[in-house]
Amino acid sequence: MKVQNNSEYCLGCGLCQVYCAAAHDGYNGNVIKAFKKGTPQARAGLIKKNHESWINTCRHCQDAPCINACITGALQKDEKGTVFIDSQRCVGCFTCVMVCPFGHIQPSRDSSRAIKCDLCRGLSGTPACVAFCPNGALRLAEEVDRP
Amino acid sequence: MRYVIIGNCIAAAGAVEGIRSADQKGEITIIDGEKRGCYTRPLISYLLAGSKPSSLLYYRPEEFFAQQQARVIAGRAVRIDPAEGQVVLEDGRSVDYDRLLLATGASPVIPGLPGIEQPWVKTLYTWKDAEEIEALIEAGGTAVVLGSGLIGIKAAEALHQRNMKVVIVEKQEQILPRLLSPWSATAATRHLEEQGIQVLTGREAMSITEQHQVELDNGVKIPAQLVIVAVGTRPNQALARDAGLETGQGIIVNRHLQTSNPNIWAAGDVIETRNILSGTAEVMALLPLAHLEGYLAGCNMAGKSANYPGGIFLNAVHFMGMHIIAAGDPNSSGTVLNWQEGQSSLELTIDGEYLVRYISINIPGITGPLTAITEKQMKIAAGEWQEFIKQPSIANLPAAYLAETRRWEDDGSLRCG
Amino acid sequence: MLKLEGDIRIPSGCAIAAVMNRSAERFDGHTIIASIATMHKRSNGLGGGFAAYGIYPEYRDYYALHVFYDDDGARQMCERYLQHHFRIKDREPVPVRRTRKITDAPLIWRYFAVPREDRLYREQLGEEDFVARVMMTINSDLRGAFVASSGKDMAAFKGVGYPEDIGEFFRLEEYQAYLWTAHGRFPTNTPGWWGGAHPFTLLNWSVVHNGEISSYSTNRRYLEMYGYKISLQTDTEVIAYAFDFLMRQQGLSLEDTIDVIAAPFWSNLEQEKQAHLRRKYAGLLLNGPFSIIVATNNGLMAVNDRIKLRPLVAATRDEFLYVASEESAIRAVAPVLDRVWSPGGGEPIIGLLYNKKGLLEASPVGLQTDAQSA
Amino acid sequence: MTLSMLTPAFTVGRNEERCIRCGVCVNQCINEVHHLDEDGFMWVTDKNCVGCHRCAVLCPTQALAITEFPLAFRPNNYWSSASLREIYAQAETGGVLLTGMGNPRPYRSYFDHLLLNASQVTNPSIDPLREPMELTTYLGNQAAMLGEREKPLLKLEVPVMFSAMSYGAVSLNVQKSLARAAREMATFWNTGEGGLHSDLKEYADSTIVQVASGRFGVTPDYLNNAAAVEIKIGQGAKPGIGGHLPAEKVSADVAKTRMIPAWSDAISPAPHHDIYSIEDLAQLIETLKVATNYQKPVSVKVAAVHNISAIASGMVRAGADIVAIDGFRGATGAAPMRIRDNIGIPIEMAIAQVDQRLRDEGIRQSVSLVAAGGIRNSADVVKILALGADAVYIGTAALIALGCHLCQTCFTGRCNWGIATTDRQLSKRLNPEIGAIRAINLLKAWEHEIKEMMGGMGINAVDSLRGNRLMLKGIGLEQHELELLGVTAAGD
Repeated sequence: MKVQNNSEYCLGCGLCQVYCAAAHDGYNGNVIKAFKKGTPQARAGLIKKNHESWINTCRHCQDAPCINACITGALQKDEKGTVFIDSQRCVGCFTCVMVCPFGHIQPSRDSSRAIKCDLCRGLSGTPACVAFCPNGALRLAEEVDRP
Repeated sequence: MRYVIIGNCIAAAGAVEGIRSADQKGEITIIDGEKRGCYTRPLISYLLAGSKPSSLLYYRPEEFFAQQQARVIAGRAVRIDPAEGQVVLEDGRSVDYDRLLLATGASPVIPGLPGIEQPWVKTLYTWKDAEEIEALIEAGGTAVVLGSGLIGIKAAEALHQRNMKVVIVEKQEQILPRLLSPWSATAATRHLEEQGIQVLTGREAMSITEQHQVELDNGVKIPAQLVIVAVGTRPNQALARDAGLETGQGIIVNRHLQTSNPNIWAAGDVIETRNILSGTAEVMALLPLAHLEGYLAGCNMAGKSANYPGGIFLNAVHFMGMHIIAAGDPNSSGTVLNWQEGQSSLELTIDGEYLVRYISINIPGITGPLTAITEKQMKIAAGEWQEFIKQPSIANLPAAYLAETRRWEDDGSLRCG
Repeated sequence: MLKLEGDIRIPSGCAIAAVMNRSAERFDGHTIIASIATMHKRSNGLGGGFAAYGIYPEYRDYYALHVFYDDDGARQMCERYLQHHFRIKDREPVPVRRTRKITDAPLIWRYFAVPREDRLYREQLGEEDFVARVMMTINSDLRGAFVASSGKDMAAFKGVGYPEDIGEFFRLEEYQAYLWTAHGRFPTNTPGWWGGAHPFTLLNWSVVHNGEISSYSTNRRYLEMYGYKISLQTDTEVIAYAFDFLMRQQGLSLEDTIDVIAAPFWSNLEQEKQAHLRRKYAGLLLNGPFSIIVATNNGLMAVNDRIKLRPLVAATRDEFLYVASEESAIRAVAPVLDRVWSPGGGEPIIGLLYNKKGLLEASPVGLQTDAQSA
Repeated sequence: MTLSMLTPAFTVGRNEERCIRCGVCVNQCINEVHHLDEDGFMWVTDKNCVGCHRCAVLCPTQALAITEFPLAFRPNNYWSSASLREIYAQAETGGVLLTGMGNPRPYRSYFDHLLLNASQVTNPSIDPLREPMELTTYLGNQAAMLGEREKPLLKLEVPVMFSAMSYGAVSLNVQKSLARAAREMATFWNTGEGGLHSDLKEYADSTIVQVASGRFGVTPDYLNNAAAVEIKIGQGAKPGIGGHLPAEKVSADVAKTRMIPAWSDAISPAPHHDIYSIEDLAQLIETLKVATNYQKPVSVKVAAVHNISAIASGMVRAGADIVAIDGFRGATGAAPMRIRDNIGIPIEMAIAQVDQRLRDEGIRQSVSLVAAGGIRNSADVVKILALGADAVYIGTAALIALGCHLCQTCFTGRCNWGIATTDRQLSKRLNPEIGAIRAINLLKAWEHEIKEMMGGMGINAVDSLRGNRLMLKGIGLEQHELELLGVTAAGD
């Protein structure tokens, strides 16, 4: 599974980032609390270019270079194929950042660890970015195995 | 099918995953010469610094091998008998194999300096090394680090965090010579010095005295409670050579990571790998490559044909709050483009339509795509880089790159798990 | 002041019943009275009535006009009007039996008459259209006069009271008919009006009806487009006119007519023709709960609304066909039956005399293509 | 003039305890009401605010409140503040006051003075969840006798269609949303007079194409990529005047669809210059029938004006299969305010009168009546059907379903909701997949409500609701109004 852009309908409003940050910041998705009390940071960057915009979200590659590269075993893949970071194990070496061909994985704001999209693993239901996209520009796509 | 892996490290873990991706039943045996389990060498400096508990050193937890039904034997392999399909251990036991993987890694180079045998002169390569150094740490004392490669720098940082005075002695004119350009090395050196680490470049240690002194080539004697030797590593290919396998700087393998013996594969720091950029075979002791090589070797051993294209030099290191990421051919030449803003900088080397090297300091977020562009040798018009370097960001990456990544998704060359 | 039927629309609950002998052997009114009396509780004493077919064989070629008058003045006015349009062979008061149960009865007269040739010629109307037009005019324009029935060899006997009392009042045991229908009414408004009781008739057609047509206004406004004057504001009147319009004016078969008034659901339509019928006569779909018995000289048809929101039971025994709101009303007069069934919504019961082919063909009215231009 | 007397209409309040400086309001307001400076300071320019709520709706913390600008004129029951502001605006510009959407003036709404009936005791109400309930409606000439060939008809599974709204006046995504919804719900959408974009040809079977005075985009191909053709004579928002799509909305794509030069004004003349009288209409109707091989019903749409009954009768006799009447609440992308607010009559009156007139003339079976202009909800639908319409067109309600907040500034082309605009960046704010779902939901909800109301009346087919004025009672109406509507008073 991965979050898929439909950039034809991306408004570049940035709500995906707001809700992503809130979902991962320990305040249970409460936007105001997360932004007023926490240090919210979205997992995926919103890219705007020539009137087009999209979020640079994780593709959850089958042969994920970030997992190959991780020196601590912090980057893992769960049974659903979601690539996630065990932040307890991450030492912030950013080898994963270096090898992600999409530039999706980013340092945390304090540079102490890497952060990435985990499809809101551990939270209930749809990833926050998809759930709160006001224009259906994001959707959770099941990867179909191509021949 | 009996699979045997010599060495319990990154490549071994990768190999187990590779074998299991194709063969759920075969018997896997790992011969763990260090008898420490599968841990990550680059993390031992964190152990030394006291910033991480030892439990976090493990690359894969013990359950991992149990889950994968891989048996781990503590013991050092001393001989391989290819004719019999047997590995002999130092305690006399032998293990039979159908398919064998050599993941014997590398060892630190010990220069032939006078006094190098002093008990307070150490390498920092294994867990055991870290434990031995731990006993020698003396707050307020001076530690001399010979060599400013990744291990040297991380050792210097760890000892500095343990409140030792640290002096780095580097034979070359700059630190991190395999990673940085002179321009970027200057910034890194300044950063180290600002943090209180003394950096002596273009200097060589001539001898180490019993009086706890390191004598340099200019005659200066530095008092030292502790000396860390970090001047390089070399592959452990004795077993292979003794078994009659072809070797060069490292064990020679084909694109399936197979040695000259069809039942023996090799992966990790012990092999010669194709450098994608130069096209030559080199020892590229890089962790990301080790895992991939192990994984692909495992696939091939289990009968699932997988090609290994080789790799490029790439490294990410951070010390004292500075994040350096660099990739590409250190010996490359071409047009150099620079960008700098405060403590951050980026340096690109462009050779015609190709990006052949980049060095980033404190701007890690942009490096993933740059690595991909370098490694996959994407054609990018030089003008695009001129635009990019004005304000490096993902959005400003060359259009050709963005188109290429979209193509991966569209044509299925990139698959999601 | 309470408004009368005709001034206001009064919904009502009801009982209906019919008995017919398919060999056209006649029998007296005891049976139908006994049948409708069984359903006493389904009416409230504010309306009851009967239609009888085959009662005036000696006047078979004359229209039997049964007329209610409020007073003698109304009678004189109406008779002058009738004489202007008809050649009247015989006229007399309808014989009644004075009982304590029936009060406020109007003057009730009957006339056996045929249209005057000169009037027919002048009006350029077919005979039936002419008769129908004259009767409608009396009902709507002549104050104090009301035509209860105007068919041949048939009559409607109706009034305010329980149906069995109305039957006794009209001395129905003295009449012989091969087809009887009956109605007991439960109007939800107090003042009964004799004209408002069932059956409602037009020429030979009579309708008894149980239920309320929710589509009344739609149906009424549809019929008004085709010149029908709706004077009574009763659903029954609309039903009678709908039959008249569809069968007599539009020439639809009985089956097609039923496909209009109790149309199959779109999802159940089987033929393109039915769809066309539904589309073209959408305004005549009788929507809402009803069960009706429509009778004419050669038989009867009974049908429910299309989702059967009102009761209707049918039964046969030898030559006899019985229809009633409740099975008890049939068992009361024919304890032993060959077959008893309850038809589904929109599924008609058609009872024809043996020697007749279709309900319409036996009608004295017939298709009058030459009258369409009127 | 340096001094403007036009004070802001709205003021935007920001709850600082809630604002997280995410910048969504800034990047969503095309009118540049919000500005976040480099110091993290938020600026608000009230006078730019049109009250469209885009910022407030998207604000993730509900930090924004938009209220009327609190500047009171001395109370005056005759010279309202709106009157004053309109004069200030004209004194500054010297121009006609332009506006968008429908007539907002407080004229009597007859919908709000009509009550519906329901069954109690004497007959049962019908539960639409348990019993079949039919809304299937056919539009067109249904006078053919049994056995004759029927005229072409439109079949609707719900008697609600989407009004004509042209590409150019609204974004292509609006049309895509409505076309998909129409197909899904088995009803129709209407191209308006802006041609048929090639992306929408796949919806031909659910499309009514319009032929209006500008003749934009009209080709044989256009006429044949439709289920019906509608001649637009007038619309409720601006009876008697033509249309004017300003050049700035005529993008290359709009221009191609309309077959006119890009970035030029698209003018629809006030009259059709080939229809100066009723016999000319008859000829155009016949022409269109010939052009479509008599396979498609032809509708004629007019605004509800004073002598609408006679006009409608003439249209039927001229061969119209469907007469669409647009009441004075009908909306538009742009109209002179004085015209929108002062011309025409209510759709309720128009339908009541036209239905009766056509019945009196015996030609009601030859035509279907479609009511448009101000249908706000399913009860309005039920009432107008009971008054005599066969189906309705909804425009404003459909746009509101898609996100329109009735700010009435459609004519600027700067619609923050991506509806009344052809700007690509704004248009993409309406994802037609979502738009279609919202429009479908609206129709489904209304469908369900209509069925509930019909069930209450004891009716299970919409045929029996049509013209069933006994199901309506007037409340608070004068006797002559009741008579015109053909209903009696509540309690009567």
